[in-house]
Amino acid sequence: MTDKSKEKSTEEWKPKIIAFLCNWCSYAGADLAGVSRIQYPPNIRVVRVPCTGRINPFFIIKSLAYGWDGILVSGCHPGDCHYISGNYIARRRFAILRDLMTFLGIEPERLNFTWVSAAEGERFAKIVRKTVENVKSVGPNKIFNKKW
Amino acid sequence: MQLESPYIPVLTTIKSIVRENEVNDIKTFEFVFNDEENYKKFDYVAGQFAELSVFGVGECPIGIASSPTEKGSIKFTVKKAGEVTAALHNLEVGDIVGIRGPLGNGWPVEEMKGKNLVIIGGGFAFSTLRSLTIFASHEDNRKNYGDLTVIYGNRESGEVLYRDILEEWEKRDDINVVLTIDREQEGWTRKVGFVAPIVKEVSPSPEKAVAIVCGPPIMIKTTQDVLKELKFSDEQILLSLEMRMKCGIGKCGRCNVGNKFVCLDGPVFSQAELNKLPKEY
Amino acid sequence: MVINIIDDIEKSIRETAKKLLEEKKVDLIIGYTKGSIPLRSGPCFITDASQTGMLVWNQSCDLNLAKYLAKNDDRKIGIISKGCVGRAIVHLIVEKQLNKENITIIGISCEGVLNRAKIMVEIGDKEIIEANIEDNKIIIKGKDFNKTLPLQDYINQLCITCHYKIPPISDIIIGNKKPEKPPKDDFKDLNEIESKSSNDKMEYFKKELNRCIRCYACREACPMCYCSLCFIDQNKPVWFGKTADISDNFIFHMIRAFHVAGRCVSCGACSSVCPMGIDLNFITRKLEKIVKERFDFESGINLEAPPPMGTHKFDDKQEFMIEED
Amino acid sequence: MMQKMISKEKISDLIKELQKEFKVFGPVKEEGVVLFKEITDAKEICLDYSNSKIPAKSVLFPMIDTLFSYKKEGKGVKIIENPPYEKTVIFGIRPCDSMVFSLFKNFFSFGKYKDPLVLNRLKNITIIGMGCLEPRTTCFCTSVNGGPFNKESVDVLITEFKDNYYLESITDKGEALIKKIKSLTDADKGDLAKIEKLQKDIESAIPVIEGLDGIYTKLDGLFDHPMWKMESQGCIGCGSCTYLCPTCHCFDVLDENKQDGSGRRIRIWDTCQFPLFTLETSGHNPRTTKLPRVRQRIFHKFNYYPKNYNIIGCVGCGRCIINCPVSSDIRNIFISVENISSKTEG
Repeated sequence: MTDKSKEKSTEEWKPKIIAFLCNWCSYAGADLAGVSRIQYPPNIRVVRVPCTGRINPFFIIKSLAYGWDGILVSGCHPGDCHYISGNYIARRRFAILRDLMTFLGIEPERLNFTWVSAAEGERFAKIVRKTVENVKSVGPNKIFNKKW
Repeated sequence: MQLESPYIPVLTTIKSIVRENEVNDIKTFEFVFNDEENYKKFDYVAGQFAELSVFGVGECPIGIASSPTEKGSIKFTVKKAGEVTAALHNLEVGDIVGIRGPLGNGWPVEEMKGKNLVIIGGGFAFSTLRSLTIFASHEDNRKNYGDLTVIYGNRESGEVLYRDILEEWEKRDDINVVLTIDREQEGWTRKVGFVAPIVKEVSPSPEKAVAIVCGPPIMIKTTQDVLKELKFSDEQILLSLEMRMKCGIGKCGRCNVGNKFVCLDGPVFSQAELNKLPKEY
Repeated sequence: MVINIIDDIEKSIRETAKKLLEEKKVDLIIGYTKGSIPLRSGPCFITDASQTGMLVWNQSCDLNLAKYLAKNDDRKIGIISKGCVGRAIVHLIVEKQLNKENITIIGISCEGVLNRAKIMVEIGDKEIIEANIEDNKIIIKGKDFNKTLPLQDYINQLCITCHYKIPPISDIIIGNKKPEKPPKDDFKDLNEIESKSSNDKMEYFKKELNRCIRCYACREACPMCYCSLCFIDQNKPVWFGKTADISDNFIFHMIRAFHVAGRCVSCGACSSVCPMGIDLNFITRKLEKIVKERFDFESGINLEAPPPMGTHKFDDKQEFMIEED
Repeated sequence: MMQKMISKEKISDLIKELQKEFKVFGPVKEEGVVLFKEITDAKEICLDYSNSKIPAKSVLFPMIDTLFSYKKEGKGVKIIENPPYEKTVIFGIRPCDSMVFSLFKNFFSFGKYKDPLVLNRLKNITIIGMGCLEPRTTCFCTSVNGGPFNKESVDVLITEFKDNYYLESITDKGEALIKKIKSLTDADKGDLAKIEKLQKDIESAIPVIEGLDGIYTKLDGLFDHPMWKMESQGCIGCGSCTYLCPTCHCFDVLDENKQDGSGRRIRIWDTCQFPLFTLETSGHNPRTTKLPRVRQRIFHKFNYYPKNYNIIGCVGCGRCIINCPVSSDIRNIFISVENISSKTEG
């Protein structure tokens, strides 16, 4: 592949991002963004989870292994968790996972965590924009490509 | 010249799927071979098994439920238990499944000629016994065997497999069919009780007889005791062993009992043979 | 608590073990014994006071014996514990995996164990026929070579920075040396990698983990890996690949490391048992650093402190969260 | 038999010559670990080694081995067979490891089913063995019908002597190969006698393990003996002894998929030391604890193997002793077996 075509392909490249959204806040936030007709990039595919505390780190690693370019995890703001402390547990988990993955050479820009409440449709759109920007800055995910 | 690989399955298509029980975790699949030649090569006896492949998921060894006398297709009764069987249960008529086989030794139908057969099965393990019974009761073979007794137990009536064919056998006067369930149930008109006491009740004579036992471990154990009481010798008791298998051809090394491979030298062993092997199954 | 202050640790271990067995205070002593090749040791299980002569203590005792303790073991067990074995026991008690009543911890002041992989790289592929440690030197004899190596350079990195030379709790303590103060910057050895670019880091770890043959010695030797079914063995559903392909290896080691986050007691057993000489401890050390910096927690020190992954604080740092611009 | 020699410096010429016709596998040092790998650059080869970490069985029976590939299209499936195996030379393998090749030939062609992958490779592989001048203290090859200069399953045997390598063809395949190589010169007749003496000296210096003789009959009655409790209590249940064993060949079968519907069925190394090895779907496991698993490993090599194939499933390389994380020594098991059986006889 020549350099020119490479440039072209990055230009056209649309990152695939998997978003794990908690049922009570962020999913509702995304819904609100939708019904309010707020535009955001169409790169994300949403997986609804009961709580961010439900998200096993396997989900994130397996998504990367399957070739998703980036991850977005969003839950309730601190103090707002439907299950009282699920998002706090998740925060610790993600903090460690993100630091570890960064240490091992996985670009931290791929791993995006945030809080979005049910009332923050506008914020959700902005977060998605930011996530897409982050993931675009590191290019396609080729971390776990198998040799064969 | 390249050797033909025994690891490569032949392709078959699902012709029919029958739900066997009320819980719906057991289905009987009927396969037809995509290539007629492969069907001709698939020369099996009752009691053998084959490896079913769902491409992308894996393989699992399943006993052949159809009899060689049932021409045109082969049948497998599969319980949804692991990964591959769950994938199989999700398939529909017309889907492609790979088959490797027939594998294993099967019931010794030649050696059993001239003898009375006492076929004792429990639960879902009845599939290869279905094969054997159909084979032995087929008009070409019935004359080769003496009395044919089938004792088949289940926990409850909803679990009884192959109802149609069981009813057919019950109507025939050259097969003695005894059906039993563990506990009384409404609408059940046949025997009630565990398999072992029912065997004792039926009390088959060991004279010129072979007992063929297949079922869950506890049933096998209790039935063996009863058969011993009835003076069956260890040579007269045939069992089909279950072991974890992968390759099915004696290479992957996991299904050994002592120096015997269940997939290659078994799965059918006589009690006398098993007595010589370590109790590691 | 009884504190014996004596010079000859090995002799004292044997005497203590003998006494405990004779007085029927324990049914079993778990300790180290000499391996059949130089610079190696293995576990030994002594039920008879006459066999206590098998027990040894030296710089090759690198296993974490806490691995041999089990929740459902009703025997009274005396266990020879260096600092990290003691920490593992404490943490396992915190995680409700052990009954403290059944365990007699025979604490030993540990000066660190050897990094065998480093020695093997140093002497090439030669066989070591005899090895002795004298005056801070490792004297190695082979068929046609002799080599003297400075002991200090071949001690495991994590032993050099270890704060806990003796177990945090023990019923008996053997050894007279007071723990020296470890260097201030505990995680200096990680700096080099941390400063690299993502790509270089990935290249480095891929090169290391490429050697892995998936024997799972690291998992089996780790006192914290006690799951009855490891995630890699789960097949309903199958989560990750079991092949020795680099991408599968990478995922396995990443998740295994993640699973010991906040639990790893820095015994280095994962590295020292690796037949391929992969320094797996390097990854778990990073986790230790993360946990220490983020949650100010060290595992296996305190019987009361809850494990960091099982608790939370309202004001945990969340600088990594993305924000709208 | 044909005897030739080459000076040590010219060894890369020889490798280059071989590479013209064959894929060449040889010992390569990577991060301090010697492995058998395909040699792309003749300089990579590392002949100054005692034995490789991962045995050369990895050439014949790779860690990941494709059984076949497939492609799903709609409801249909297309099966794609492996491409034919290329002509290969394994250079510099130790005679103990090369014993495995005849062992594998035996095993993989035994019975009703032949394993085409291993057998096709065997057919296309020429083995150039390298005599072992420095057996390790953990070696016991002479106790299991082998030896540091064993000629049984090599095509060509190389012996290092002073500044030269002496090549001796053992089979016709080997002779044909040496004939073709131009960089070889005729062997110095004077040295040959000295080499023979050297070989004998080295061989006789390897200690013979008591009790390996007839171990198979001795094991017969020991299946339920309490000795296995002693032998297995330190085992942590990892797979290093079996993965690094040249004769272990158990495998697992898996499917791997790509998102485009193509995939392959592979086999990967598996080991009897893992509980999952024998775990049935029903949840029943014939070998639930470490005891039966440790016993299985010993019985498989020293009892089932001789019973089924009339050959001991061990080549005495000592890898399991060197690499065991808990320093358990298989030789101690031989001693226990010997002690127990001599006691019961007496």
